[in-house]
Order: sequence, then C-alpha cells, then structure tokens
Amino acid sequence: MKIDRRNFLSLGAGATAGLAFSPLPWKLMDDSSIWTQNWPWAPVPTDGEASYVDTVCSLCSGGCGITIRKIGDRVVKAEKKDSDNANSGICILGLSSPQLLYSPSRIKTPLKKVEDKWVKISVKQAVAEIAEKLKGLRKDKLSHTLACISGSSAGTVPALFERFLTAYGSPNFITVPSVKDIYKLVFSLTCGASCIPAFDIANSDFVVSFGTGLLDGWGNPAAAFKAHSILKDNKKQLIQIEPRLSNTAAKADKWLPIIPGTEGVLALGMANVIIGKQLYFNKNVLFDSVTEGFEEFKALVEKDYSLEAVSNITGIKQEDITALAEDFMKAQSPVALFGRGEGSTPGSLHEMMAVNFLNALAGNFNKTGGVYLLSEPDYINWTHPVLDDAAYYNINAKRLDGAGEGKYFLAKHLLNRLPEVVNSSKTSPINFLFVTDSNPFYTMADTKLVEEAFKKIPFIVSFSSYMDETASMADIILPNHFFLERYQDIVTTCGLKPAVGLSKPVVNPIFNTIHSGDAIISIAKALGGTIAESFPWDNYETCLQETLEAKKDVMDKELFWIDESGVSNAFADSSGKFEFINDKTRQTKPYIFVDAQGEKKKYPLTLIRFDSMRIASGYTANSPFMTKTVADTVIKENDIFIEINPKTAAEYNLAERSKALLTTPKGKAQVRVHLYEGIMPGIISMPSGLGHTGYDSYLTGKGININELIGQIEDPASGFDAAWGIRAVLARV
Amino acid sequence: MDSALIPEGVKRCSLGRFSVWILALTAILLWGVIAMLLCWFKGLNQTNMNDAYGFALWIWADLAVIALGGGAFFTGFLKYIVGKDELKNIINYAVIIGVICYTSALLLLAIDVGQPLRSWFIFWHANVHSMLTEVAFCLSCYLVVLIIEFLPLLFENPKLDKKPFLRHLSHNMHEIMAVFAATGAFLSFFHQGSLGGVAGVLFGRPFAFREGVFIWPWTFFLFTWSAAACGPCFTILITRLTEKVTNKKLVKDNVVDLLAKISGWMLGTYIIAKIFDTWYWAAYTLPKQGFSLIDFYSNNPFYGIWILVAEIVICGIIPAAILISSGGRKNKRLFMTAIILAVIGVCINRWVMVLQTMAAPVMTFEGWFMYYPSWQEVATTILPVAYGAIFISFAYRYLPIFPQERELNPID
Amino acid sequence: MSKGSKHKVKKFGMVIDLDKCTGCGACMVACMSENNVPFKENESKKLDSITWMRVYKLENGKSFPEADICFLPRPCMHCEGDRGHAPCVSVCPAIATDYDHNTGIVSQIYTRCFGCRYCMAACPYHARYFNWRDPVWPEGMEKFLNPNVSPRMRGVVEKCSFCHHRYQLALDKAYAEGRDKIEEDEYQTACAHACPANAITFGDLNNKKHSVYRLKKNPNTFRLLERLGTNPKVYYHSSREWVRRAGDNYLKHEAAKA
Amino acid sequence: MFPFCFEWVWDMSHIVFMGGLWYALGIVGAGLTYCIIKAARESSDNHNDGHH
Repeated sequence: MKIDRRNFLSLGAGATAGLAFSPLPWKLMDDSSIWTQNWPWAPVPTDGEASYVDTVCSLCSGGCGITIRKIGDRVVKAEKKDSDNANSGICILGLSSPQLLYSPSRIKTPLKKVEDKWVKISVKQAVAEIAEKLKGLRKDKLSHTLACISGSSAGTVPALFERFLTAYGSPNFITVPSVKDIYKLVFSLTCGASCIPAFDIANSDFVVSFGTGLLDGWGNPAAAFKAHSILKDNKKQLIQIEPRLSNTAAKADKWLPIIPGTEGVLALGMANVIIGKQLYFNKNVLFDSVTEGFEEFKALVEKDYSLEAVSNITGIKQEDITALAEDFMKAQSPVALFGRGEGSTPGSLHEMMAVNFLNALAGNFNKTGGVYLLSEPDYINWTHPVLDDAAYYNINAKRLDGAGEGKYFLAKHLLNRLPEVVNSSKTSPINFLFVTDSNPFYTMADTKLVEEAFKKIPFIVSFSSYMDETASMADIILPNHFFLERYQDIVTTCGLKPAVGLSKPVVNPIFNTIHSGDAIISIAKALGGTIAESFPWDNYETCLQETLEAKKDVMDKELFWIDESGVSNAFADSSGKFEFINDKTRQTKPYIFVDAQGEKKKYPLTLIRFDSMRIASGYTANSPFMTKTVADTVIKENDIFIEINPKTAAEYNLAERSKALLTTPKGKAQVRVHLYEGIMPGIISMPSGLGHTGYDSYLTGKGININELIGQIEDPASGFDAAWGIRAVLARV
Repeated sequence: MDSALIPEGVKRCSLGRFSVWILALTAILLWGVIAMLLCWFKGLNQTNMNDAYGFALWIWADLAVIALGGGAFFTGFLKYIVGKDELKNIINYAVIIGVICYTSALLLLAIDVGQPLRSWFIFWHANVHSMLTEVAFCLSCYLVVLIIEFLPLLFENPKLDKKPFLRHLSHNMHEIMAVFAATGAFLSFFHQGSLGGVAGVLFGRPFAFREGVFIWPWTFFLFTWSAAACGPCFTILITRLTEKVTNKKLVKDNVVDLLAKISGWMLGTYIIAKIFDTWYWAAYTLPKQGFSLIDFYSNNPFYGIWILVAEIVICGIIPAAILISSGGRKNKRLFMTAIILAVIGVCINRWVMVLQTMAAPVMTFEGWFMYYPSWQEVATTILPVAYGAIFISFAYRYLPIFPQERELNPID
Repeated sequence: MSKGSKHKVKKFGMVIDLDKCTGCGACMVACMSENNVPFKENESKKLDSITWMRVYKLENGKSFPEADICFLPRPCMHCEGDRGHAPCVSVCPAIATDYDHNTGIVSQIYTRCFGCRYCMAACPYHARYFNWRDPVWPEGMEKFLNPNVSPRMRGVVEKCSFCHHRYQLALDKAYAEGRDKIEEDEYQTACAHACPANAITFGDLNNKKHSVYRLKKNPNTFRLLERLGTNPKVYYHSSREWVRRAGDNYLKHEAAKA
Repeated sequence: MFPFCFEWVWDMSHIVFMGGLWYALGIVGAGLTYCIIKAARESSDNHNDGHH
C-alpha cells in the first residue's frame, strides 16, 4: 500500500485513538502521580529505633532538665523532662537544640586564621600552637597579659579556665557580667554574708516587679513561667513597673508605666509611704532588733523622697504609689523583684538596693513567698593549683579591669571596663585572650569601642561551637562540642533556687570538635611544669567524675542536685541583721540612679532595649525556627522595627512601617517604625539579639545589634555597666 | 493558498495578512505559555498568592470565563428546548465561545492546582459533598457536550465536508442536537450553580456564605441565573467585536435583539434576586454571625461600598433596564454600553465572591488582606484571551460560523 | 451495642489558658520540630510562612497607658461543625482531608492533596498552609527530621494534626504492654507538652476524667468564631473581657458571650 | 467515581451524584454512538451508491 499524506493522517489518527483506549495513558497518569508522591528531592527521614535520653540544657543559664528523643543515632527532638523537679522544663531555645546541633554555622574542625582566611588544622596542632605562644609569653614574663573571658564563673569548666590562668600566672579571668552579679552584691552588702537570692514567686501573693522580665527571659525562663502560672492559678497579684508593655507587663494584673531609670526612686518613694504610715510594724514586730541603719535610712527617704517628688520624677500618680505601697505591705507574702528585662546587664547597684529595701520592710527574707538567701553551690573542692615563681609573681599583678580595688572594690570582674582599658593604652595590655562560652564582641554595649579593643589584642583563641562574631575575630578556634555532645556540670543561680545539673552527651560529637575542658587540660599539659602539675586529671571526664563523686547518686537519678545548704548562711557575719545602711554602703555615694547618656536637647527621645523569648540575645543565637516565630513587626526582610507610641510618631511624621534614621550618641541605624500603644510617649524600644554578622544565612544581617547604638555607663557604686538605654533622635527617611 | 479550506461564498483576508495577525496573537500566547511553564516547573511561588489568598486571580478568571461562556448553554437551551429558531444564526458562535471559555477554564485550573499531575484525583477520589467536585464533573462533561456541539460545525469545513462519513455524522448530530443541548443545559445548570456554591457554602467566610435550600446556597441559583443572563451578552459582545474586526455584518439585528431582550429580562430578574439576596444576607445572615454589612466595605484601601453599587446598580439595574426596553436596544450606543456593563457586572460579581471573600478578615484580630497578582498570574490569565482570539480567527476563516454572512455580505 | 458503648468515641481537644500564655513561641517551635515543618532564610513574609501553630498578638485597641495585649496560640481548631461537617473537610474535592469520628481529629493526607486550596479558602482561622515551594533543609539539618511525620512536597496543603502520630505511638505502646486504653498524659500534642507555662491542656473532651473536660466548662472559656457554627475543639480561657470579646464577632451594641 | 474505589460508599449522596453523572454521560455517549453508527452506515451506503 502506498503511503500518501491521506492515509498517513488516518494512520496517525488511528494510532492516537488506539493509544487513548489502551491502558497506557492511564498507567502513565498513575505513575506520574506516584512520582509526585515520592519526589527524589524531598527528604525521607531515615527510620530507626526510638530512644529517650535525659540531659541538662545549657543554652542559657537556666539549666533545665530536658529529654532528647533519638531515632537511631540522630537527635530529632528536645522535650521537657517529665518530672516534678522545679528545674525540669524547656523553652523555645531548648526546643531548638536539634536545629542548633545540626546547624550549618557549627564550626566543624579547629581553625587557624592565615592571612585573614580560615585554614583547617587538627586539634593537636591547635593545642601545640597555643602552647607555643603561651610559652613565649611566659618567657617574656608577660604571663599576666593572658586574659580569659568566660560566659560563666560557676561550674568545673570555668573553674578549669580560672585554674589555668592562676597556674599560668594571670589574675585576668573575667566573666560576662549579668544581673546575678548585682544580686550577689546587693545581698552581701546588706545581709552580711555572700549569698544569692531565690525569689519565691510561685508562693508569693503579691509580686512587684521593677522591670524584671519575668516572662521575657529572666532567670530560668521555664521555671519563671511555671511560677507565674502558679501565681495565676492561685489568683495572686503581679504588678509590673516599666515604660513598655512587655509580655510580662501584659500578663500582669497591673502595669504601671514609669519613666525609665527612675525605678529606684519609686522604690524609695514607696519606702517613704511605708515608713510614714508605719506599715512595716504590722509585719515585723521586732523591727529594730532585726535591722541596722534604719533610722538613717528613714531620715533619707523622708527628706528626699516625698510622694510629690517621687511622683514628678517617675511619672506615676501619687495615689498609685500610695496604693502600691499599701497593697504591698497588706499582702501576706509580698516580694519585690529587680533587675531589668532578662537580666543580661547588671544595672545600677543603688536602684537594686532601693527595691530590695522593700523586701526588707516587708520582712520577707527566708520566708515562703519571699526571698530566700542562699549560698552558692560549692562543690568544687580541688587542691590549689601549683604555682611556680613566675606564676606566683604575676598572679598578684593588678587586674586589668581594676575589679576588687579602689572605687571598684565591690566588683569581682568588670568585663565592661576592658575595652576602655585596652583602647586607652598604646599597646594592648592583653597579649593573649581566651574566649569561652561567650560572644562578648556581640553582647557588649558600644560595639565600635569593643571592636577597636578586640582588633588591638594580638592573639585571640575562641572556644566557640559557632562561627559567631567573636570567633570570627579569633586567630585560632578550638570549637567546643555542642551541649548534646558533652558532659558538663551546669550551675543555675539566677534568682530562683540554685541547682547543679549534669549535662550528658546524647550523641557522639558529629564534627571534629573538642570539649573546652579537655582543650584547656591539653594546653596545660603541653605547657608542662607546674602548669601541667596543676591539672592532674587525664581528661575532663575524670575531672568531672572526681568533682561530683559525692553527689553522683542524686545526679544520676534526677540529673539535679539542689543546694539549699545556704539558707542559714545569711546574716551570719557582722551584725546578724539586715543593714539598710552600713559602713560599706556609705562608701558608695548613696542613691545616684544612672541616667541615660546623651544630651536631651539634641536627642529628645530615649531608646531602650527589650528582650524577647523569641530572640536569643546572649551567647547562643537564634535557631532558624526561633527566627521564624519573630513577628513581622519586629523584623521584615532584613529591616528591624523600633516601637514607638503613635503620638510620638506623629510628632516625627512617621507612620506604621515608615523608614527612619535612628541616631544616638553612639551610632546611627536605619530602622522601620512600628506604632505601639504599649510604649510610653517619648520612648522608643528595640529588640536585643538581632543584627548578627556571624552565624548563617538564616540569621546574618537580620536587623541591627542594639549594642551598636547603646554605650556603657559605669555604675558609680559598683563599676558594672548600668546603662538601661540611651538618648536618641529619629528622622524620617 | 488556503482557498480550498475557506467556506464557499464568503470572502476572507489574504493568507499573509492572516498570518501576521496570528503571529501577533501567538506572541502574546507565548508570553502566557512561558509563565505557565514557570508555574509548573518552579511551583506556585511564582504567583503572589499566599496563605490568605488560596484562591486569587485564576479562580476569578475561571469563574468569570465560565459565566461568560454561559452563552453557549443558554442560547442552546433557548434554541433547542424553548424553540427560538432565529437563534440558529448565532448558536454556532455561542458554542465556539463556549468551547474557548471552558477549555481556558480547565487550563487555568491545571496551572492553579499545586499538583497538576494529581489533578485527576478529583475524579478518582471524588468527594461528592464538595461543590468543587460537582464543578469538576459537570464542567468536564459539559465540555464534552460543547465539543460535540462544535464538531458538526467543524465538519462543515469545505475540506472535511467532502468526507461522506463526516458529512453524515455532522448531519446526524444536527438532528439530535436537542438531546445534547438538553444534557448540556442540565450539566450547565449544575456546574454554574456549583461555582456559586463554591463560595456560598463557605460557612467560615461570612462574606461569601449564604443560606439556601437543601444543599444549595442561594448563590447556587444566582450564579446559574447570572451566567444565563450575562453569557449571551458576552456572545453578543464578541459577535459585535468580530463584526468590527472583520468589518462585516455577520448576524442580523433581529437575532441579536431577541437574544439581548431575553438577556435583559434574565438580568433584570437576576438583579432583583441579587438585591433580595444581599438584603437578606445583610439583614439576617450577617447579624447572626456578629457582622454588619459595612464591616465588609470599610477599613481597607480598596473594597468600599462602591463595589456593591457598581455590581448591582451600574452593572446590573442599568443594563437590565436598557436591554429590556426596546428603545434602549435600538440605540446602538446605549445597547453596547448595556452589553458591556452586563459583562463587567458578572465579572465584578465573580471577583467579589472570590477575592473579597479572601480579603475580608473573619477573626477580629486580623486585618484585611490585600493582594495584587504577579506578572506570571497576569500572563497566564491573558493566555486564554490570546488563545481564544486565535481559535476564533481560525474558526471564522475556515468554518461557516455565521449562516447569515453570505446573505449579508454578497460577493459581487 | 453494649459492647460498643464501652469504647466511647473520643473527642480530642484543647483548652488554652490565655492568662498563662506568655507568647514565648515555644509551642510554635515544638510543633515545627515535631512535625518537620520547613523553614526558609526569610520567614518575615508571614503569609508564606508555615506555622501550624501560630501565636497571634491581640491588642485591645486602647491608647497608652490603657493599652493591653494578649497572646493567642492558634493551632488547627479541628472543627466538628455539625456532626463532623468541618468547614474544610466538606469542601475538599478529593477527600484529602477527613474528620475522624472516633477521635475528632481533622486529618490531612499530603499524598492525596492535589493543591486546589479550597480548604484554605474555607478555613476562617487561617490554620491551613500551602507549600508554595519545595521544602529545603540545609545540608546536615535533615538529620533532625522526625520519621513519624512525612515531610511534605510542594503544592500541597498542610496543617496541625493534633500530633496524630503521637496518638498512634501511644496506642502502639499501650498495645505492646497489653493495655487497650491510654492515659491522659500518654497522648499529648507537642505544643501542649512543650508549653513552659502549662497554658495548653490537651485531652479527650468527652472524658470526665480529663482536665479539659472540667476546664472547658469555666465561664470565662470561649472558642474562636463560635457564631459561625464551626464548632471548634480548641477552647480558650481568659479572665479579661476584651480578650473574650475578641474571640468572636459582635455587633456594636451586642454583649459578648458571658 | 467507581464502586471499586475504596472511598466508595453506598449512601444517598453517592447514588444521587454519581447517578446523575452516569445518567448524563450515558445520554451523551448513547447519542454520540448512535450518530457515529448511523453515519458509518449511511456513508458506506452512499459509497456503494456512488459506485453504482
């Protein structure tokens, strides 16, 4: 048959019809849909046996008991540990730990900076290089120019670092300060003994918080939340005093907006009301027998803190102050909380003391629903490090930060003074810096100043697990294991009952990282001599085992060991009474509350920071999941929003979402505006924890680090950074 | 060159000119095709739809073209069932427009779904309680009917007509066309209605939700009715447009007048029903749910009460009045205005039932959601227009669509 | 029937105490972590950000200093509607979402869904999310994926499942231990279990022994958009009148539900 | 769609919906088949006629 165009067409049509009636199209249709259900690029989680491992979270200072769900050797989920223990809980950060464990910004191997580029090195090599440098420094009798910035002062790892510095011959072990330092100071000054407070919020019936971010990350967030919920269950009162309607203020029964920086004035004003109405007598029949310096204190508040004056200064109505003072004293077990926000800056000593006088007037020390005064867990009983002459000589050198001497006699560490000290000398007084468990370049106020100082320091070793801002500036990074990969004792002393928990490895280290404890022991051993002698342990694990031997049983069972031995410790020294005013406090010029930096005329607005549970602002940075929860009125694309009262915004011709230039005496930043009725006119607020330059693409470049805009203000009483904000001005762009 | 394909006794432009015209349309078509491929291969992130706008421009376009394509079923219904025989002079074109509209709708749906390769699940795993299932079934069945109605016309192409089988088939299908038309009308009634039901059953969306009878909300009937009213207007509009482009009179005025008059009455009655529906909704349905009418027409930058006025008064009452009055129909300018308004009116109705439904907040702590389409959405929505124009161009050139063309445009 | 009545049908639901909810977002992360919810570099476009559990911030609309805010976590409401006639279930053309009359859980079958998004149009709570793109886990992060929940492909709708797989796991465990019933605390959603403030209580609304049974009866308890007839199984509790009023729509002069 | 799909249930709504569907499809199918068969017969008749 001849194939012409005609029957070719018919053939084609026939074939098409034939195919259409064959099973082929149906089969293809079915197969293609099955293909879409199993797309090769969609991951299929590998299955395996499920197991649950308990450990203690150390992503913040809270130290919660958590349970890790594992599938095979993978960590898939972090959950709260089901237990009655007060420290069992989890927050948004702890829940992120699987993401943080597998984060792309983890440092996967020790690194060395060569001509501004990172080169992978082995752990051995890194330790050897560090030891070599340190040997040289020691030879030059410059051992005291080694400094260490540690995120914490408690527990075996910081203790090993401090021990290393001592053995090596340097007094310059510096911890990152927080409100815990001021707590310790307040109570050791007034209660005659070194003790730390545990606010018994859950059992109180009237909580007055002077800006404490009870529900914004203060203390151990999970425990604080639990305590608050119990407060709610018992229908007890929470009063929040701060200029911004924070999440804590929103949950409070009453929110009293106050002009920032005047919280101490309010407290003394309340004290005046209480004393004037003799309300304290109801509480403490034998008031005089348990306090010292009361008359002097009484004279002071009566003179300078009249209701009228306080009302003018704080912006709170006189009747509100009176009512608050009366309600506070009427309550069965009232408690006054202090320390701003999540407590990442210590704040003004006098302000904290002023608030604590209310606790004294209510006589709630060591009472249910009041403030327990406890001693810090003390379980590290190592023998003294062995010092050779070189070490012995230099260990007594003056501390670089000046802490413990002269006008800084009250403080133990003053990290905030370091940038200034470094910048003001011609060559850096620090030749070698260890940075462990902290990210000071990011978390310290006045970034420019800090940057200058860090750049001046000749050699920095970072022990960070992440490529954070400080690690980026280091010369060698010896990355620590992530907490799910390591043993560590976690000491919790943050305003709630102190506890020691044991963090246990849940998975084998997934990268070529080294436990910081092992790292410092290895460095010590590499240095040899008395330094090596001071570290008799084979490795960190044996060191930890030895240290915790006595408490092993408790910790194995519950992961925690609560230290309540210190209850009786308070008022042990000196008068045995609460001292409103004593010789030591007289030395600190009384009751100067720290004002914001900047000229009011040039900078008519005040910028304050706010802390949010959804944005980690400390050493640990946000996981992608956490950033996902951040509202689009806080971050949009990469723009950060400041909160401003609509009235103030109108004065500056700013509308919702409009762009503005924010200028403070410390810096400038382009921001966007979010109108918020929950903020006092004239005040603008910005979240902390954003504007990272380190880490990964899920976080880098989002927003602005508020520390770039805020400076430090040295508290005249303590030397700590007491800045709570800065004056600022906005301009429409 | 292609004269063998051109029906006898009519004049068509040169092949060259025709090619240029087709090429121009193809360029637009290609733009749409590119956007379509982007959506298929990269996913729907190519659109500006979001979790508040699961339904957006495409669903509106679907609803609108199906309403406008309603001219096919209603004209068929009038001709074959009611017996308005004059309409045979326009029914072919109505069917062609219908085919275009319905194929376009299916194409848009195929782009719109997130998993096009699974779209047959709607048939296989049908949920008979879903209005969308009803739409899918009736719509595809009706498209088959439309194609059956179109086939005889296709076979009248001079070249195809030479094949005896096709000629007979065409003849036979003509003979029982009433059966097909009746089935088509039945199916159309349901899918037009179901499209109304798609919005009307959303009891979580007070803006769209309507009470009704049995399983059908009032929108079910309103959609069918408005499609029957405005579909023919669209047929008339396209006819007039074709006449303008070809520069020929193709359908006699009395035919158009008859269709327009029926449309006018349909529109008039529809708009009364719509007003009643709106009133009942505002006065009874909404307050029960805690809303008042103005909630849906305030506090946002776009949807004001104007849109209700535009839909009901300007694009409803006014065109209905014009089309009902013989004077109005006689006045060419008024007549065309009414036809265009009616078409716009039904488009607005479909727009608000889809887009405003998505825009209006339901939870008290949410605000209005505003949306504008991405270029990919616009391009894919214009794609059917280009495709339709190409289809019509070919159909007009090679098929005897207009029985009155030879009479009205004698070749000397 | 006597045998059948022993196995009373369950109706899982939640009571969320808004007085306790601090808006910390732990529930959101717990949910994302449990359910393999994807994440992108930019999640600030909230209408393209999958959050099965989303915490809304409510404002009372008053000026400083009377301003007040309240956080409201919003999972899927698992609406019962009228005998299982949930807004979304009835509209799904392909039965990709279903109301389980034995548990009251509204399920979503990702491999069945073909992405028409009609359910999203139907849901007044915006609890349904569409996968506008292929989910991508950066290298290494796919390791934390939970094998009990399949990751979704692009083009399908997803939503909160009340962690239905955790119910299955609890049932499996009970079966292995020779029990035919599970205790209240054996099946808890990821969000309820994670909530550091214990604001979320989860359980069987039909079971008198479960806390939710008692809590839902509190006069200060309300549900979102009850007036629409969605009959949700998530209850909220607030001592603040304006919050309770924000839960539903009311005409200007109408009093809110007691 | 078909009784052998596992979701199929013999309840009223299925019977009404699918009944209506198959009824309509049946009419259309039967009509079309009738036309085709008739046309095929006629065209073969014509063909033969043409030859004679």
